[in-house]
Amino acid sequence: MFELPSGAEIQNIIASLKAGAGSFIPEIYLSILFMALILVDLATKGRKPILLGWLTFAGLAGSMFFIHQQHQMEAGELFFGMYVLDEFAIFFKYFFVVSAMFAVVLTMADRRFDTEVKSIGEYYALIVAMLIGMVMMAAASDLLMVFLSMELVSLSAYVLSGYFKRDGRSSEAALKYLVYGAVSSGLMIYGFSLIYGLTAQTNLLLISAELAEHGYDPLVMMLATLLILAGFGYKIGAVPFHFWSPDVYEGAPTPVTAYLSVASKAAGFALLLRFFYIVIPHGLSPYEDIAGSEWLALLAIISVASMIYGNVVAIWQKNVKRLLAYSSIAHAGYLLLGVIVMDSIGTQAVLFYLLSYLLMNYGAFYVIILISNRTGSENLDDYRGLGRKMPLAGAALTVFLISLVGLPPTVGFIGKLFIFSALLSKGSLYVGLALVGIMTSVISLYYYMLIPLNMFLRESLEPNEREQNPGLFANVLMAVLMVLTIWFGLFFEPLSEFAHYSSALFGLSFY
Amino acid sequence: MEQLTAIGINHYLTISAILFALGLFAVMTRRNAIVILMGVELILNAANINFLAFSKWNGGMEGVMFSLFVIVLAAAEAAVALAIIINIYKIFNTVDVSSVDSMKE
Amino acid sequence: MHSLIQLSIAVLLLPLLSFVILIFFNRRLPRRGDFIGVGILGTTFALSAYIFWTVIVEHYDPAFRVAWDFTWLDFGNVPGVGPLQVKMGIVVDNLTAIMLAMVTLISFLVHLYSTGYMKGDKHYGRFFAYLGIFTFSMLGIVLSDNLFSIYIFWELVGLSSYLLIGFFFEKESAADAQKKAFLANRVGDIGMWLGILILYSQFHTFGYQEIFQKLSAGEFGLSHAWLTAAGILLFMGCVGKSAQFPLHVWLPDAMEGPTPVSALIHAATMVAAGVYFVARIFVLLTPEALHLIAFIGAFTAFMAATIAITQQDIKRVLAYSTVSQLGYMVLGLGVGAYSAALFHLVTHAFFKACLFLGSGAIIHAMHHEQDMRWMGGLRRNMPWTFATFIIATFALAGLPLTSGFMSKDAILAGALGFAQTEGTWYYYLVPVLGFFSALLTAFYMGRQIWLVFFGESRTHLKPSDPHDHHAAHAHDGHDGHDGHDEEHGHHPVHEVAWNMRLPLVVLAALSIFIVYSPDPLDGGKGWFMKMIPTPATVVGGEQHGISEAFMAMSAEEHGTAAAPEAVQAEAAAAEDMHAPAAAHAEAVTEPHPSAASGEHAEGHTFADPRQAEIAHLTHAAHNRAIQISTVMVILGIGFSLTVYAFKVIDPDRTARAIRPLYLMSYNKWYWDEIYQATFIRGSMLIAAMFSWFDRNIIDGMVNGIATLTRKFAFLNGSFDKYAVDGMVNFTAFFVNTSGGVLKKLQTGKVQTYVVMVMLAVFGYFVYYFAQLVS
Amino acid sequence: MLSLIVFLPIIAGLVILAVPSSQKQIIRMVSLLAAVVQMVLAVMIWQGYDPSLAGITAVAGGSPEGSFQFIERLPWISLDLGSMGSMNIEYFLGVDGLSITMVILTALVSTIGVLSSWTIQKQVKGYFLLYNLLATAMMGCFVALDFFLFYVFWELMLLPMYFLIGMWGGPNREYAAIKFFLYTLFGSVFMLLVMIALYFSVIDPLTGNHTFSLVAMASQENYIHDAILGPENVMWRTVAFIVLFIGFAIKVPMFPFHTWLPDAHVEAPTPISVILAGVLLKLGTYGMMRINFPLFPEVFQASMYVIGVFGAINIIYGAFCALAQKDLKKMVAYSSISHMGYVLLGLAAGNSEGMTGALYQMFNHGTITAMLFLLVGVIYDRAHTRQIEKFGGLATYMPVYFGVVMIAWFASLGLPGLSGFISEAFVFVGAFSSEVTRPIAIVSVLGIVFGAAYLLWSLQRMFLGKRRDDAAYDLEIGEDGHEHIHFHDWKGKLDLDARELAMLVPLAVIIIFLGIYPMPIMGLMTSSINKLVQVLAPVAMAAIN
Repeated sequence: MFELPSGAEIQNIIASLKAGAGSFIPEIYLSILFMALILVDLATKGRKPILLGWLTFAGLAGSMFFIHQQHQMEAGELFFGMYVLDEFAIFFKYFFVVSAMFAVVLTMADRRFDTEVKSIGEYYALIVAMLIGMVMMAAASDLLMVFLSMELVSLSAYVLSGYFKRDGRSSEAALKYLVYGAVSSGLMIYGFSLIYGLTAQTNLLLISAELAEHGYDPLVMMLATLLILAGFGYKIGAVPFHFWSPDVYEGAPTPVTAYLSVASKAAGFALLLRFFYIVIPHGLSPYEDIAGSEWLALLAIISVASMIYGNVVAIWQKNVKRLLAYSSIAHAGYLLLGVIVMDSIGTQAVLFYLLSYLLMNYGAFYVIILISNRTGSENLDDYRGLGRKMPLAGAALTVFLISLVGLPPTVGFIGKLFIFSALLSKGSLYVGLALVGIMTSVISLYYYMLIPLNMFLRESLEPNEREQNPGLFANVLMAVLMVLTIWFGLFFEPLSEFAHYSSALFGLSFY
Repeated sequence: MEQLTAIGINHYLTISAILFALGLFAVMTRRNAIVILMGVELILNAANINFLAFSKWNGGMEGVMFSLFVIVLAAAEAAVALAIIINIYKIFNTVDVSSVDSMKE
Repeated sequence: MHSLIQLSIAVLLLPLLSFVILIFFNRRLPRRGDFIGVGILGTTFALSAYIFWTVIVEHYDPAFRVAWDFTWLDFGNVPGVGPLQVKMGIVVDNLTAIMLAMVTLISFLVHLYSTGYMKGDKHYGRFFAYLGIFTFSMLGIVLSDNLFSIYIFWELVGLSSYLLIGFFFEKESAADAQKKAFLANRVGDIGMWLGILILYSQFHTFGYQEIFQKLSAGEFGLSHAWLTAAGILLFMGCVGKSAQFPLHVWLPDAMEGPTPVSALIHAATMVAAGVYFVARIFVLLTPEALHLIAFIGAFTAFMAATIAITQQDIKRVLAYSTVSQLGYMVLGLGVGAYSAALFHLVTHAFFKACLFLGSGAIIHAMHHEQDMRWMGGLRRNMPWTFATFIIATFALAGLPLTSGFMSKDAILAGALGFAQTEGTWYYYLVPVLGFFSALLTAFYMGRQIWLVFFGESRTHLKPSDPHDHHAAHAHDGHDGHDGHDEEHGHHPVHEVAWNMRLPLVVLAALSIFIVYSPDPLDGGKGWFMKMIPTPATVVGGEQHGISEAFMAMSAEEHGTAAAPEAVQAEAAAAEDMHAPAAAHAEAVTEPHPSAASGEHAEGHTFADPRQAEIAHLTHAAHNRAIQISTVMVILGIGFSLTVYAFKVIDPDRTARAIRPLYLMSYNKWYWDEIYQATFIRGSMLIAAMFSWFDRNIIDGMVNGIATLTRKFAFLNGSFDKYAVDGMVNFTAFFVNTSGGVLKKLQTGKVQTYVVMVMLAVFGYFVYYFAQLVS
Repeated sequence: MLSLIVFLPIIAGLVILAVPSSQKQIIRMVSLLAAVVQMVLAVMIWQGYDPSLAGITAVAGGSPEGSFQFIERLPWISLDLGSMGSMNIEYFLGVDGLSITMVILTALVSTIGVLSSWTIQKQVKGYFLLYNLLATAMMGCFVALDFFLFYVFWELMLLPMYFLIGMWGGPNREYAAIKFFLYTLFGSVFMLLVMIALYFSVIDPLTGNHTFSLVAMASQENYIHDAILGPENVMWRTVAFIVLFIGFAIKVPMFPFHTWLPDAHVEAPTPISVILAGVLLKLGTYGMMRINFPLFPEVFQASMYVIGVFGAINIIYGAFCALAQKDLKKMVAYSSISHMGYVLLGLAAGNSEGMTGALYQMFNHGTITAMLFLLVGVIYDRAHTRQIEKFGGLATYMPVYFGVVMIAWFASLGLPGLSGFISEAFVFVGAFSSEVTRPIAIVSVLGIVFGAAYLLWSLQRMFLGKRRDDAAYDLEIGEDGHEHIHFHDWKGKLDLDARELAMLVPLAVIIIFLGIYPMPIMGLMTSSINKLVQVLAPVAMAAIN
């Protein structure tokens, strides 16, 4: 039954691997960086956390060069269909690398790392490991690759979120994340096995072709979909697969929270987009297909539930990180709206939204870290009167939050604009979803504004404290992020062109 | 009769489903973190059985490869998980996941 | 521009100048600038007199009319209408000339009088400023050539009235009265405004002349009822301003203002503006509207007269008499006695101003004592005042040889003629009420004269209660010249100075018959009635209530055949189309610009047969009216003498005997109380309700939604805690009972999460399965 | 020119940013300078404006030139959207008769607002930063002709307003600020959806692309037939109209969406109340005239009656609520609701008289209400209370203040000779002339009486009569023997001081002048209004022509 390959075949395989490796340089580079970081940490014995941080930062920045080179390469499959290279994947490579760089910067800014952990060594390495996983998630085109990359991300994330070993909440976060993640990936792999059973393929393109050609049992297909969705939904943090996220976001070190909420979520969406767009058999128009619309209905339910649940529950939060966790659930809902549209505008909208989310969410978490350095707390009540003591931080945080609400002239508004444009470009089909999105974003204003409300409208409990300057670097960074958030809200052409350019998925027929 | 006596794909799938259900049951009801991990292993192994069965009946190596990777990754996951659970034990003096609930709502 | 127009503009604007100068600079001017006010008004009067001389005396032309206007607002080329402009302008005709002269004369006299009366007041200069803006607004009403500007000036006189009533605003009663006056007027104004809107909506113009022309051309696109409504609504303005029932309540309270103001505004000019306005729009009033006007006027005249007989305050008696006399004028217009009503307007203005100024002199001399019960015997101390007062009283009561006799008689004759024309019995209520009011008028004026001027001084009888002291104190704003008001009761009473006497004399002189007519018995022979003829109506409509015989006669006389059936048919058709109505207008209501020039039985031709008949019968009723009214007046005076001079009847005992009637009169028919209980309380109640509604329901709804959202959020937030936990507990319970080991299983959070996911996944799967099966 | 007038305050804001926060006077002067220059620019635009050009829609062929004036049109964003063609957002400014009046009003009220802000002592720098941001956003809204740009400016107003109320407001400011924010955002987010839907439904005839240009949207022939808001899609057009209307109505504010207004006003500091009532409310009705009605004329035709009814409810309900208020500022706030009802009624009439009245009323209400709030602020500064029953007899002691109050109060109750009268009068003229709104006009006339009632009553209670025993001030006998009053902890002049007069007198002069001769402002708007009426009634017009 299983025959060994002949010599010529082996030669072919080796050639193909070599060719694939040429398109795999960023990942290889990052893997080397990962190992280098461990080595450097061993060499410095963890005594030079700043050096390590900057090294990571520089290393990540260097990877951009290799990623940039990939623009010249032709889109195609690598490693026997395990992996693809397309503009979509390149976009996410940039995205994740930038995310990781932000995470590094945030880590260096967070004073809790000085007190909570003795050695920061593996931390940066794990950030990079998670980055590799995510990069691969965005490019995986085989169920196996999907599973592997997701597990790589998950395992790194478990450790990262529990990185403050002596902090009970951090450990608790890790435990919950672990249990939840393990079960979810178990469900997903079970779903994969059903898909494999239906089609005898693990390659996404081949699965799609198989499904289109031979049809399928809708019940099994739906079960498989649901199970797979449990895995993906856990990554993007959408209702009802979101339960881990508030606890983990609250308990994990803040940079990790930010990293999870932006990068991990984006990775989930990369996977979701690729998986759903490619695997679902498409007719002329994706939403005319019966099975497809079933999936879409499912996604629509999840999306609506996420928007409502996330926004509504966030109102009650007293902890800023937890509040942002719920808000990130809601944002997953908005992003899903873009996925549901199932065309290039939708993809573009999702990509743009992710970009805007990257900017504003990291900005918000950065300010939260700065404030936490000062107050040692993320409780809303401790934000009272801070606007007066840290005016720039207050202003910046307000801008980021306004952007998260989606008010002009911020980049978050443009993100929502694209999402809703994508929905309405389908005529009256998705107006209902757009309405839900619109209404819940009004609700979101309320809780987002709780933070500026406490910072500016309320008096500090200790009124005599003087103004505190978080340092030149922090100020500059905050200002730059703030200006960027507004700048891209007004002149978003480069971002949206980039998103549009990157919305090309390999192997997708309906473009 | 032959269908009943000969072991067919449905047998595999049934076993797998039972394993899956048992795993889920363990995850949902057991308090001990280690037992929950074992439940997860059951789920993964249920999937493995599926993969192998489909691989045999559909003809192709993908399922086999898949299950190999799953086994490996399950081991890796167990390693990480045990580390975390040990840490939890250090802090909370328990491995009862239901008592680790300082963050809620 | 016609020189008269230029003069008129000067007449109009000079008082405004006075206002502007005085309001800003009175404190910097010597004597607070009163000479500016008096001087400007003197000039104004001189100019008006010149206009009067030119128009009425020198070059009388029945059709005299000069107008000038300018584009005030330009709406451009309005879709559906075409070029649309709103013009403002002034018009001078015979009526205007008379009114100008009258208003400026009285205003000038009041200015002069005020230099004495108001002397020493804290806001002496401001007072003249207010008089200036009032005169300006009043002249504006007189000169306006369109409804829009008349409305503007209408409200502006309302403002000046508001300011002047509340001149002593530190008194709560004055502040109440000014507010009441403004609001009551506003109620009337909105009616007037709606009337204007009805006309504008059809003609897209505010100008009288255009409206009348288009109306007579039958361009009114709405039904006859709308036109009647327009007339009645416009009349509502008059109801407010001329204090007709049911909006009469403000005028007596307005006596809180300084007495010269009462004379100028609330007796002579502003309140007559309502009558003037109705006269201006007389031609568009439909018969139905006129009927209503007649009844309102008659009722007001009667009601106010009954109230006046029991009032103790000298000014209040005069105030109610003003209301009553205004009722006569309105009645006159309503019955079609147009000239008579306007004649009465003018005569009343003079004699009532004289009475008010006279009462002001008395009050001034009595140190702000207004209650007639504590007066008496003043004829010896104040002979000038007494003489002029008595002349004016005769005029008001309608004794022969006075102006009032002629004008009131003309109105009553018109009322008789009207009743005869209409025929039905209830129309006789109008003249009956009129005559009876004449009796009452004579009675209460006789009472007043006697109480004030005859007998012995009763100053010492006045109980000195604290309330009284308070009232006196409230006046301290303007009696700086006698800064010892605590002794006011025991001061010798002197005649007032010349600047207050002169106006009295002039006004009394103008109350004598010879000024108006050579024949003391017939005003119709006088210049006024001749020069202000009844204008031709511009409305058609149902001609009900007119005897068929008269229709025939009318048809004969005019050589036109307008059968009632045809008229009605056309009027009905006019509701949706213009053309038939135009034909109708040609047949019946062709306006005659020179209507007054034609020589007819009464010196006029009448386009409207109904008006013609009324005029005809009025002429016939003239003598009978004279007889009845003279008898009534003599009866009234005689009765008052019986009671107060000869004391044959004790008024107090009589009052007790007819206590309900007495109380009703004394309490002004309880209108204030009724309004207080209904409209004012009602409004405040509604306001309170709305406010509550706003705070609790509307806001409550919003907050409720917010609360719900939060509650929902809470549910969600603790969904795990209660629902999910419960379910898990149940699962655990199930397991445990089967296992039989533990009573209670504490489930960990993470696991509930997993349960939740599984529930969702399988829930949807079951749902899908069910869908697939079905 | 328009860019300058829009962004001048922002530039001032940037300058302020560079000034150390201790230099309060410099910060104020910079803001004042910007406002004054803005006003000069507004006057220059006014002078250069040709009132014969109509605006509203493009001239034949689709070009806004020759219809709008002071046009500034630059491509801003041009995106390739693949299958949907390209997305074009323009930086497109221009004025016509609708906006020029509002530009003048905004410049005027902004300047007055800066003067009024002189009393702000807390965090001056932050205050003026936000104030200038607000000024830019308001001005931008009125001159933006690209829907996207309009929306950006529209939303940009919310945040500064939120902080200005929330940080410098009264005791209950948090509630008022968030209420304002949520309410207005609720209205505007739906606008976002309609904006997007319109974008996909409209083609700019000049370029053949989808466009956000309001000028293109105002011509019905530019709509794609089978688009979501295309001419045949009656249902969605109706929905879009209603949604837009609610969005704008919240800003007006129209019953039953008005409850944010009293709260916001009561809590807001005086200058912000002035801005809020003077300019922001106008944005609602301006939005209706610029966007809501001309884009969906047939729906407007069908809903005139309903709009009129809401206008009447506003008028009467607002007046009654004002009558019941004990807080002077709340009363003025409700009077705003009542007066904005006139605007709605005039718009509902759909004819030139009504619309002119409405637009003129917007201008007049801006000046009059600004004055009212300034006057409330004057007394609040002195007495630290606004309860009407805490005053009495003020006319005697503060005669100048009383004089100005009389002008403002009587302007507000629509006294002829003052500007408010003319606009209200023509609102009624228009509403009555239109057969649809005639019954509503008849009912609404009651508002004139009740408007007078609450104003006169408050006037009486506060200014006439004598001092009450529990008044917020003490009586004392001065050196000259006269009675004076004395407010606790008020050091300044008892009667109006020079700064207050500098704010109030120009407004009073404007109110009186425009009450006597309205053409300087009204003349600007007539051709645009006539054009608007034509656009709104295409069917009826076709029948007439």
